[in-house]
Amino acid sequence: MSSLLQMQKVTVRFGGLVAVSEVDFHVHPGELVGLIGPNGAGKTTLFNVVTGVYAPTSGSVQFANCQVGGEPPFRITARGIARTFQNIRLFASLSVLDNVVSALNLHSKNGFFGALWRGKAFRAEEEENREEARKLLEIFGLADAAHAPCRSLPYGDQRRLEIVRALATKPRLLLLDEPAAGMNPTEKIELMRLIRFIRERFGLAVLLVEHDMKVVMGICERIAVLEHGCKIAEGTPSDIRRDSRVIAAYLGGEVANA
Amino acid sequence: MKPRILLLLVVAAFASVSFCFTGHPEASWQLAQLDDYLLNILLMAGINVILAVSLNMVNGYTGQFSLGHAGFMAVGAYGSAAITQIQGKALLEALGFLGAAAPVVLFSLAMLVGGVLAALAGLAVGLPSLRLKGDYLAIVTLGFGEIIRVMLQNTEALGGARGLTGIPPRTTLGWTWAIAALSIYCVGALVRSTYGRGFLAVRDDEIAAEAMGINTTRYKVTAFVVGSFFAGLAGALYAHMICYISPEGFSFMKSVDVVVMVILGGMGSTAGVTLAAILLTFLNEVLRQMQEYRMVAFSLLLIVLMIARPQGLIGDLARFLPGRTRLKP
Amino acid sequence: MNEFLQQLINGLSLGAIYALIALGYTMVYGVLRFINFAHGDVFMVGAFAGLYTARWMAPFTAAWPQWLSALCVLSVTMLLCALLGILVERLAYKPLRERPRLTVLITAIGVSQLLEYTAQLVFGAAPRGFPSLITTRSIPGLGGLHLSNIQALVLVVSALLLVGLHFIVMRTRMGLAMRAMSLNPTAAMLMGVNNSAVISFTFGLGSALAAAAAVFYASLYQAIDPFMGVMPGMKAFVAAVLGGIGSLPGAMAGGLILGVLETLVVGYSGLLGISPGYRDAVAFVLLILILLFKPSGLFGKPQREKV
Amino acid sequence: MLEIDALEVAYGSIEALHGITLRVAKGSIVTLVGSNGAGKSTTLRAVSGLVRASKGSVRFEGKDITNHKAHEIVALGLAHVPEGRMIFTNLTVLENLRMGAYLRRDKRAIAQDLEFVLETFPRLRERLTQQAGTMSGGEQQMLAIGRALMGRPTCLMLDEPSLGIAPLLVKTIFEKIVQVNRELGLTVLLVEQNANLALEVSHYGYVLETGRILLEDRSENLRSNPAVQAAYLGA
Repeated sequence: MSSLLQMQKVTVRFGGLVAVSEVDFHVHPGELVGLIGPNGAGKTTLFNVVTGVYAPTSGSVQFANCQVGGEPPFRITARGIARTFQNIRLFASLSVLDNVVSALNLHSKNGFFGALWRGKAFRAEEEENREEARKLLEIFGLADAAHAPCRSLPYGDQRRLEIVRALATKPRLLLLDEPAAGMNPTEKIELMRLIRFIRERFGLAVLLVEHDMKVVMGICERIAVLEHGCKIAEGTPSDIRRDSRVIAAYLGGEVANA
Repeated sequence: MKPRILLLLVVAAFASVSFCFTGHPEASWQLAQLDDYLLNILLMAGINVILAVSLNMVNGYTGQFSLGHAGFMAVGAYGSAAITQIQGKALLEALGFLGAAAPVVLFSLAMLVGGVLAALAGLAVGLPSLRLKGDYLAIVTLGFGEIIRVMLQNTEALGGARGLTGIPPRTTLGWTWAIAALSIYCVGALVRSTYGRGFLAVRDDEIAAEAMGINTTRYKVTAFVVGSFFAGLAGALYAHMICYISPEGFSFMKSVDVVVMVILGGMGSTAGVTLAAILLTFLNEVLRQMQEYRMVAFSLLLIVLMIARPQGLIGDLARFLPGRTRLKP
Repeated sequence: MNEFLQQLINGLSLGAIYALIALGYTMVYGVLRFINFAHGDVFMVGAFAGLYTARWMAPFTAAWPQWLSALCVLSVTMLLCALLGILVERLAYKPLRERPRLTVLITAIGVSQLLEYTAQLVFGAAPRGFPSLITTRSIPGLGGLHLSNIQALVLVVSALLLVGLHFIVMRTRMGLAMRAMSLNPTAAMLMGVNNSAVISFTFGLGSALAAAAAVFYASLYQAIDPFMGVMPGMKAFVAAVLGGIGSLPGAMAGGLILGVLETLVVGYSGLLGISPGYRDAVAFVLLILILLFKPSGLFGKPQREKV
Repeated sequence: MLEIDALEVAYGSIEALHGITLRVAKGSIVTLVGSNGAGKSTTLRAVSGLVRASKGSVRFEGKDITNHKAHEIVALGLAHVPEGRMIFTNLTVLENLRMGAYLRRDKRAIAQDLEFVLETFPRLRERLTQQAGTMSGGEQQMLAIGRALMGRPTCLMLDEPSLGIAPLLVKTIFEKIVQVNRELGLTVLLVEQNANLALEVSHYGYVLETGRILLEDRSENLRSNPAVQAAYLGA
């Protein structure tokens, strides 16, 4: 099976600091993959390379057989990679619905002149976009709040809205940056169910950066472990749990609890 | 359906009104019969509305902070004056076959040239400024505005520091307010669409906007180009209203005046900044006798406003106007 | 060659003045992360304060040696401006501590205009002469070069002020607190740093340096007016950005570089084929170039936004 | 030692705390648990003067410190290790530790305390001259705690010391917290996501939910409370 995302020998350097060093990594279509490691291990950096926030210093990043390393984020999103953020980044002055609509921009045909002329095709598409956004919100139980300002949503709903907004770009790979941060165990279980549901319903691959071992071990089919910018292990959750390097470097005695 | 009707109305008003009220100073039905003083205030108010609404496109809706609006206005003023004053005679002769309509056609052309030149200047400023944010961007736009001013000062063909005199009086109430309406329509129409949500997304969170597939660079440049196009038109109207322009009139102070209108009206509220522009124009006239105290009072007002009501004085009121979805700053 | 050296001397004395003003921008930016737009106008007030101080002190200091009375004028002016700087911060900026930077920037524009127009109201719009605190003489024995004693003093006293500033920032507790605040204000507060005191001190220090610059500037050019602070203020800001905003050595270097560059452009405008009127554009062109190619400046550290 | 009564805090129009009342006894470790947005960090920030309380009071060793300035509160011996550590990244480890003793002038005692901190966290000694920002998250957390200890506080507030740190180091850090509590008699108020761990080391615990206190009890009782187990311990 060919990979959806394929990273080869990716290195990222900031000045003298090597944040990610020669990492090989891949995600197959429809796969659920986790990326773990202590803070400063390079997870977020790697994530930012995939989404185009940083360009790799060396190495190649391929998505659906195209070289994407170094492309700007908006183009990478257009290719089918969407993401959420560790610290929620919704568009604060927009309503819940408009947050989703803004992400539909990518696949809209009407641009500058369409918006000025406001012709038939334009109005049809506007209606279509609103309808589509509403449908997405409905799937995630947010339709009732469609016209509320997004900041008025409770924390958990804001996280979900961020996922909805990412899905509106019609991705084939969804990147979730610490989605369980700040959730209690009940919410975490709910989140795990949600991630599985998204994968089935939208048929996409999910890459997860997460600290919470229970979440990562619970839903990921494959896990990669980073430390000091290097990949020190990769395998199924049970492989990772038993990997001596991972235990020494990261899990310590906690593994029994996880 | 509604917006298009509005657009048609605007265009119709633009064509008929402007044509009627130019060219024949003797015509008894001309609005210039209005008290000259009042007419001037009304013209200035319209020009200020265009300036404030267009700056709001950049500062309010797209979240970029430009302090160089007077520079774009200058480009429009000088660009249009180059057509009607410097090249005016020759061009009027060439348009002679149009008869009485020739000056009006020439003026339209001049405005268009002024607007397009300003838009190009906006492109030139917008492109390199994209790597900057917030206060740095403010300073760079200020710098661009000053560079434009210094260049005009040193260009003898455009009158240098002495300025340009003898610009034909062509600006009418019709032209001014039709263009003001056009600017309000354009900014409103742009923002209220799926495409236009991109401007607001860029303002709220650039990184997230980019991650949603929004080409933030393109949006920011577009905002600058649209904003400076209308600033250019305002400059053209201004030049053909007072018939004399000099680089000093387009200094950093003028940019600050427009910023004050936008802030008073509430950033990101077209209705608010329109009202603020009109209000400040009139206030300016009322306080003209107390010129020296006026500026002290305005600067104090700005400081107090920022401390007490940074969302602007009028922005909240605009919520009660019909048909506007208010956007929080 | 001689002409070039002459330009260099003129440029350096102008540059020293820019450097003194630039330090105020950079220090305030360091602790508060905002551009104090009104800083150039504090400089202007400094010039008027110098004028009135000199007049007021003249009867008392008539019998003193010139250097002593000049020093007195300089110190009193610096003190007055330090108070003004602290006052402005307390009244206008302090209520905005937690607000977005742009709100503060706009307020600063308001403060700038308030100072300008109030000065216009009080002192009149027409330029005023500035008294010679020290009789101008040319320093002999430099070949064909012209170096006035005022220029020399400007350079020497500026250098002394810079050394003093360096000592305050690097060796005193207040300096340590300033550095800690510029790195992480919250953490500094949790270490027991009184942030309001540090901010006041920073404003006072920066304003005092601007006042010194104003006395030098007015002594060199001998005319002052309510809008004289606008251009030097903006140019000093450019100098601060050129050096890397937040960096003290950067502000000094930036000021000197800008002063020399500007003087050279005017001096060689014929050779460059441009009008000397482009003098004021030099700083802005430079600003745009730096921000495009090295936004962190010569001495600044690049910053990445966290995602 | 620390008494918080009916404390309310609002960010703009959004209320973060709706009347929190809690007590921290001298020499004890007290923990606040709850999910994100429950108001745990806000409580600490209000106590240390980083945010203003709109209502209620905070008393420290009998003295009212409600809405006092942060630097005055530190001077009383109430130290706060903030969330995200907030070390001075561009300063060296030693300079960071010296900043911790900013308010003190007794050179000899400072030297002693430095020695104690370096004994407690040997890793810091190895890195004394290194720029603090280049250390790992766990080491930075140790530095942040060490820095707070340099002020010789009588009460230490810790905000999420385990956040983003390898599980391996989390254990060490919690051991150190218990150690300083025992050896110095230091009172500790601990805010922690990892409720399991927090309730294990603490004597008394409060459970916060959306700005209110839901439950309070001795830590071992909370750990065996089925409701807490279900919601926070993931049993």
